[in-house]
Amino acid sequence: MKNDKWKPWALLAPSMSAVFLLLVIPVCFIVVYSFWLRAPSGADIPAFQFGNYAKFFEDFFYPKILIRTIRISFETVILCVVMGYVPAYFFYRSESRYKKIFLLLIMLPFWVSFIIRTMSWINIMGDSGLINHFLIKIGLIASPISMLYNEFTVLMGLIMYLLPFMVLNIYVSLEGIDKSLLEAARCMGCTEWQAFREVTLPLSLPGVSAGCLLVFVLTAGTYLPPMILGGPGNGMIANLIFKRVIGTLDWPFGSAISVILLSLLFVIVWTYNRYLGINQIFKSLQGS
Amino acid sequence: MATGKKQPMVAFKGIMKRFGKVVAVEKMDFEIEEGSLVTLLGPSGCGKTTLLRMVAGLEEPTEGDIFIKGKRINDTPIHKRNLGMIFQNYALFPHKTIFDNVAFGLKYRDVSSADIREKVKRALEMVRLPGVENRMPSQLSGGQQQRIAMARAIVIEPDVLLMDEPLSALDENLREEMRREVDNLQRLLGVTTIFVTHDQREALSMSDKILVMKAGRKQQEGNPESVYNEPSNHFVADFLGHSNFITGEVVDVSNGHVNVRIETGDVLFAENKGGFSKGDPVEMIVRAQRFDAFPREEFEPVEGMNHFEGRIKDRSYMGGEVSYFIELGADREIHIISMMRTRLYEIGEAVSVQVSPHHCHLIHME
Amino acid sequence: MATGKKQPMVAFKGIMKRFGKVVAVEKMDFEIEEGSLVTLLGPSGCGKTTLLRMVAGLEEPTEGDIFIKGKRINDTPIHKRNLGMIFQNYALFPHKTIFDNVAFGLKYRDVSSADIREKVKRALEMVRLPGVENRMPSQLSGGQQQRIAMARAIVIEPDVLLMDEPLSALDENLREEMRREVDNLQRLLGVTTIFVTHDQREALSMSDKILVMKAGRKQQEGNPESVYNEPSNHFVADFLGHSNFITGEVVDVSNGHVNVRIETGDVLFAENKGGFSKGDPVEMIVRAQRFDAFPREEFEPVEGMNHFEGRIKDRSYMGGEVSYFIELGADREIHIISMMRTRLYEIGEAVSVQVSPHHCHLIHME
Amino acid sequence: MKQVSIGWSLIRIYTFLVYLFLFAPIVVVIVLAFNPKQFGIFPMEGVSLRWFIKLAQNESIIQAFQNSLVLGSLTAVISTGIGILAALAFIRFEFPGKNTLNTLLLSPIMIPEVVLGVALLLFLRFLQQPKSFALLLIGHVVLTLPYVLLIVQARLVGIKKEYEEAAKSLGANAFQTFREVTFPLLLPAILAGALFSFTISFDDITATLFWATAQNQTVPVKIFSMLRNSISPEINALGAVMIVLTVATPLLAGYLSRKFSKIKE
Amino acid sequence: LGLSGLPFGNTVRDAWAAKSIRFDGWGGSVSEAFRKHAFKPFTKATGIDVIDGEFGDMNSYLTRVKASYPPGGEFNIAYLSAVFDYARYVDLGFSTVLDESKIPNLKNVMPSMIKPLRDITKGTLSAVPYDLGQTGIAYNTKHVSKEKAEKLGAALLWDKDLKGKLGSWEGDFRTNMWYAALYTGQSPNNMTDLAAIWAALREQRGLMKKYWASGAELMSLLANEEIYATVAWSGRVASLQQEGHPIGYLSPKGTYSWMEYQFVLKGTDLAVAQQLLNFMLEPNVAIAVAEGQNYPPSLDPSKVKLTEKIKKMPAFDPTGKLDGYLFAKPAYWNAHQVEWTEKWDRIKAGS
Ligand SMILES: Nc1ncnc2c1ncn2[C@@H]1O[C@H](COP(=O)(O)OP(=O)(O)OP(=O)(O)O)[C@@H](O)[C@H]1O
Ligand SMILES: Nc1ncnc2c1ncn2[C@@H]1O[C@H](COP(=O)(O)OP(=O)(O)OP(=O)(O)O)[C@@H](O)[C@H]1O
Ligand SMILES: NCCCCN
Ligand SMILES: [Mg+2]
Ligand SMILES: [Mg+2]
Repeated sequence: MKNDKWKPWALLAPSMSAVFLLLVIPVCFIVVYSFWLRAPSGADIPAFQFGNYAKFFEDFFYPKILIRTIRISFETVILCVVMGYVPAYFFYRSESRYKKIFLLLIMLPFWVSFIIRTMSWINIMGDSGLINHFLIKIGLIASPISMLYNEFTVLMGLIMYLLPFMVLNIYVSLEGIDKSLLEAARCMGCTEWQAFREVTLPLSLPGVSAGCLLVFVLTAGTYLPPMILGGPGNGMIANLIFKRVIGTLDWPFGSAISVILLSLLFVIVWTYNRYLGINQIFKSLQGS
Repeated sequence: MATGKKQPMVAFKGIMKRFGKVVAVEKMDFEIEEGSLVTLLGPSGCGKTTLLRMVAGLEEPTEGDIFIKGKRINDTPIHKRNLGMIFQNYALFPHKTIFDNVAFGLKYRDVSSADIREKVKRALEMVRLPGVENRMPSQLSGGQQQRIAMARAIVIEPDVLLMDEPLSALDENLREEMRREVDNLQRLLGVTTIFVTHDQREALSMSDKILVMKAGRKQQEGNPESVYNEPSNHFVADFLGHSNFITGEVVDVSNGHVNVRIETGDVLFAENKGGFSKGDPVEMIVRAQRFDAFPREEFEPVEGMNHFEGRIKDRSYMGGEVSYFIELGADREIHIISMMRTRLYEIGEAVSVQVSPHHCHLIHME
Repeated sequence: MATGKKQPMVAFKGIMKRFGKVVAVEKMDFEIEEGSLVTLLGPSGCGKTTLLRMVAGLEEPTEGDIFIKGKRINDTPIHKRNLGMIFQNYALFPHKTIFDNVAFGLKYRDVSSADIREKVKRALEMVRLPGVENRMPSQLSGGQQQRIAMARAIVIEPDVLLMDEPLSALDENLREEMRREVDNLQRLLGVTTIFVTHDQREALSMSDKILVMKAGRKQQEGNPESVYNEPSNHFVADFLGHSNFITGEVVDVSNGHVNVRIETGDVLFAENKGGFSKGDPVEMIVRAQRFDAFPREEFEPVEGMNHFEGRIKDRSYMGGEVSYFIELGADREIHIISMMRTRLYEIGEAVSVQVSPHHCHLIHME
Repeated sequence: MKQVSIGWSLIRIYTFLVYLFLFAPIVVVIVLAFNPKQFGIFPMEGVSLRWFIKLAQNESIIQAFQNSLVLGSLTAVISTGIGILAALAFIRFEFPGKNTLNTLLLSPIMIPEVVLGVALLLFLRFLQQPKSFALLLIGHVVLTLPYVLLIVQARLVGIKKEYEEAAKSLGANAFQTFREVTFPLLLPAILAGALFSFTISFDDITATLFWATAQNQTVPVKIFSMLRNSISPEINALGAVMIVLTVATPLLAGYLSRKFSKIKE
Repeated sequence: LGLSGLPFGNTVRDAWAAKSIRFDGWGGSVSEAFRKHAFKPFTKATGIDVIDGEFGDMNSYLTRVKASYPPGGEFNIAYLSAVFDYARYVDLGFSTVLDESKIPNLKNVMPSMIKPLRDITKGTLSAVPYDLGQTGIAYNTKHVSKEKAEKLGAALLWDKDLKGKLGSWEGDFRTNMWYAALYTGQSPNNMTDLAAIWAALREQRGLMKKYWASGAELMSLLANEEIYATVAWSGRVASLQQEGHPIGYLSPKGTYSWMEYQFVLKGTDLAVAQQLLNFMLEPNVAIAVAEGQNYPPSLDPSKVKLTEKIKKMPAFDPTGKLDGYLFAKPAYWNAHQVEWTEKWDRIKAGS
């Protein structure tokens, strides 16, 4: 009783050491590495210089990828909202006995390997995939049309990955809306649609924005969908990092790009937290 | 109408509501006069909320019809019924200012924005919260929020005001204060009101008429005095106030009085309000507050009053009042509540208890 | 002990608790006699729970010492203090059977399993729930769960029983019943008990001694009658019961009586219990139940009693009692509660109100 | 309020389409796993178990499966274990810097895995340490910890302190209290957390690609490298096996835990 | 905590090292050939397991090697391609010195293949040459006639009629620049007009369906008729032809040739490695593997009798002298590798 100030620290010790060892220190290390030089053979030379950053901004090539990443992230966010709001609303309002099962189903993709779901779009949209096969079969087209390896397919892959996050966030905030608010609005003369617009929609916005942040951050950091479903011109910043680190062995430059990506995300998350609070996100993840 | 009777503001005709297998409200007929405040009272789950929500249009009756101003409204959609509803948790829109909350209903009612401003202002004055227009609901206390909910409901000049346990989220002191305010406001506006509660004090102190319900069925309807003093059955008597139930048999009936022999062998008198006849098994209901207790040695029986002898078995000091459990012998005990003016009786002390036949209410054994 | 005074079971010496900047309990000295039931009473946030939890060892005092049976226990860990604790929400282990719940404390006390079975059985009988050993807590009603919590706490024969608002989760009727049972059980076992509540009725009806607190400070301690009838300050009077506060000035002091001129100009009499002298500004406290109201025309003043004239401004029917607000003129209003024996007074009716000087309690103006 | 309006029907159709979108890839994988053809996707020319048989004979894939299972299970156990401790610290204690540390432990959700993968790679290289299974394991623990923490914390908040206090007042010491009261009450969350971390670990590709040694390649990494050779029925078959495995496990576990908690509450 | 993981990691690795050796190769049908004809028999004969991994391009593999510590602790034998990579691995310090006396079968290998390696490692060997191959042009004979292909040569890869049906290898700037050089009439080992090369590659990008990432993907794209023409590895084309796909192979003048070798990485248990290499160079084994992967072996045709099938493979040199073969010059290509990788990457990504 007398002095249990040490107790929480003892409880935190294992998790904190794991996170320090595998997250904090390595991330600091990226920063250090981003100032290093790289020899033509691929060896890295400790140094302190800004060449890697300068290289990133020296012409428009890399910033363009950064901008593309931000653009695709925004597109994904918007599409996820558009595609996710209605199902979330459906769960919220449904009085069906199967509501629980529907909800479980939307969670199901979480349990199915991301890479498998992504690559399966090739099964669907490839030249001999489901859609082309179907279109040829019904005689609409004679030879397969190319649908794969462009930004559209990248977006499909991203949405498929991130949509459940958005749906859950929105659903959780919808569930948090006191149903009597709707009833109050109806009693005061609103039609269902007006009540939705005046009450449900604005009150679900915290969930929508939490979902947006999560989707944005996750999109900005993914590289599988562009890699598997994208063409060479659809790469995002994470692909660039991957390529620089794995493909061209340029670790210092890869580190610098990582630092740039991290800074971007940090600014976004920090701003969001500042004005909206980050807790909503965790709320919905808990729910799942 | 032909009979010259005033048309009721709200009328239920054979109304019934079933949820799956649960019958929430059993076939019920009931009328509410214009301008009156009617309370639906009963234990939890007895169907009060369901009944109220059927008026609002938030539930659909399984059977029967509901009329407002003589017009059947079963099929009128919610937003076309002109009702004000007040919820237990206030249900203020948390994302709108107080002004927008109060003005909400007016927006759908063809009111010019100048008029809206005027009406909102008046409504806020009425609930004694002028000048809070620009605050958010979260910046107000519970009691203030409840008042805003009132303002929001009355500003649309509803035909009927519906309140579902509007005060139960408030703490005791505030509840009493708000009870007075709601009451005053309702009388001031003269708006027909249906008020749901399971708090008997609320019901007794505010209502023009009380509808006591149990398990979806109407038990009694009437003004507070009649429901309290002349409960129509054991349930009502037990639910309202502290009652003593004494079973016995009518042994004599004479000019407006009934003589009842109770289990202890004593014969008690009661007024005959119900047409009892000799031999009827009856239950005599006496409110705990109606007894007077006297120290045995000081007691002088009064002609025409009922009296018992007993011993204090248990007592409970409640400051203003004292509650005694008095053992009459033979396992019978009565509960009396007396305003403490002199000294307390001690446990074990011999007392005499007296009650006027006027306060002995008889009902037929169920 | 040298003084021959019985050693208190629990004693607080200069106890104080600070949470960051909030002082939850301000330096307090207080003693609890063995076998007595002491209630900590006060508004929300006044430090009742904190005080109780310091006894239990769930909070550490910032300053001061706590003694149980004369032994300083500040540094004894919780599980080594032999205490029974009962929580507002029962805190029965939801994953254990009733038997395992009640037997829980015995497992850590070197009791053979045969004895455990025996003791659990007896404890369950004591709380009048024999035979529920194999059920889960969720299969019992709220009141039954509360009883199991009692059984679990008393089965270990604790030195002190600590209860933090144990009845407040129950509904009104059940609460009253449980109140009687807890009281009986405590007296039967003779276990020293500290009982936290903010319900004055609970405190008044159960306690041997009441400690009234406000903002972490002791306001008054004493038995229920003294606390109710002789509140030591405005706060205590206001917190307990319905009080009327009448400010005035002492104009005369004579053989045990004080004459007080109040704002309306009337002069009222009160008993002099506090050593008041002429010119003192005082507050007169009169309980709402202590007034009698009469129809104006029937009223005959009694020598030595205080009386006012007024008009019924508002009334509230409560079944057993009626609460009236009576306007005395000049913006003064008094609140009286009377047991309704005859007819109700109507709003606006002229009445005379009378109160005995014995019931007029004076305190010095704060 | 009746739900027969046109609006509601549209909502249902819309929802159905979204489901179609989400499930089409999964269904297609399972169907195509039985495609006997080597090249080309559709049309299917009959049904065959050929690729499953091929899989069963592919030792490196079976090895990868074993690796994934071991890794996933260990991750689940460790992550849940230290997650419970951390959750206890955050929910049951007050201490300076609590919010910051909580955010820190949750931050792996927000940091791109590519960056994490690269970071660790560089760090190891700097330390001149070999990659190892242990490291991969801790890496997965860090990745899954936020989820465990969120789930366990949420439940712990719901377990009233009073239960623990009651146990202590009755004479149980801190450890006995945890064993007898906190742990059993936390069990559903623990199971959920363990399950979550198992699946995340089992499915992780991005970071694993950086961290896995040649000897402990996992199934997703295997699939990833197979994918460089383009889609094939063999990958579909492997995908189908993965799907069945990862979907059946949580469903079964969910069913069991519901049965458990029914007894509890 | 992390340190506590180390002993465990080491133990596991040691346990592996004791009875296994790791081999990383080009995947797909190539891997299958090795597994079937070399590794399984080797394991059967010696009890030593061969763990075979795969990679799709040279850089990502090098990264993995570079990231592993100690080098070769994780990776042992790499099936590398072209001499410039031998130079890179040596530069990065991954080389070993093989005890040639433990690899008696080395005597059957063409001297012309050993020499370039010895030149780099100053007389010693860190690898044994294993086969020869070419990156030529594959085309679908149903859609592109033989005449047209022969006529266009390298220009087939720039044929506008094949827009959306062309492919190329994503993972290597050399292959792409090589054919751009041929297309623009320059010598691949001495490109003078780089601007023209980049312009050609940009032009080609617009015609491209997909840049493939591995040999297996190359095969699948061709077999599925997703693309009709692409640069292609000769062995893979031969495999497709044997499976009956209508794929033609074209090796225009200046076709990109390379030799492949088994590189032993620093830190490897040399005794085991040498035992495996010697086994793989056993004529019957080497011939079986060659037939499986369709690349002619490094065996000197003048010393060992080879099969008819091998003699028909592209890149087969009956003289064993490799005189007419055009290889990439290690010094030239390695000197520009950082710059050109970057440039190629940008062009691919649309700049
Ligand atoms: N939506 C519903 N679905 C199923 N049963 C319901 C529903 N609403 C109410 N019930 C049931 O109908 C009965 C009456 O419920 P109602 O809410 O009207 O009671 P109440 O008198 O308002 O109770 P309380 O005082 O607890 O609010 C209860 O048995 C309840 O369980
Ligand atoms: N753990 C804590 N940390 C900080 N402040 C606390 C803590 N516990 C109590 N307090 C503060 O101490 C004061 C006393 O609280 P306590 O819970 O003892 O009041 P209480 O009388 O039991 O109130 P209630 O009737 O609402 O239960 C309050 O101001 C409360 O906010
Ligand atoms: N075996 C494939 C080699 C490719 C070389 N550039
Ligand atoms: Mg209700
Ligand atoms: Mg408290």
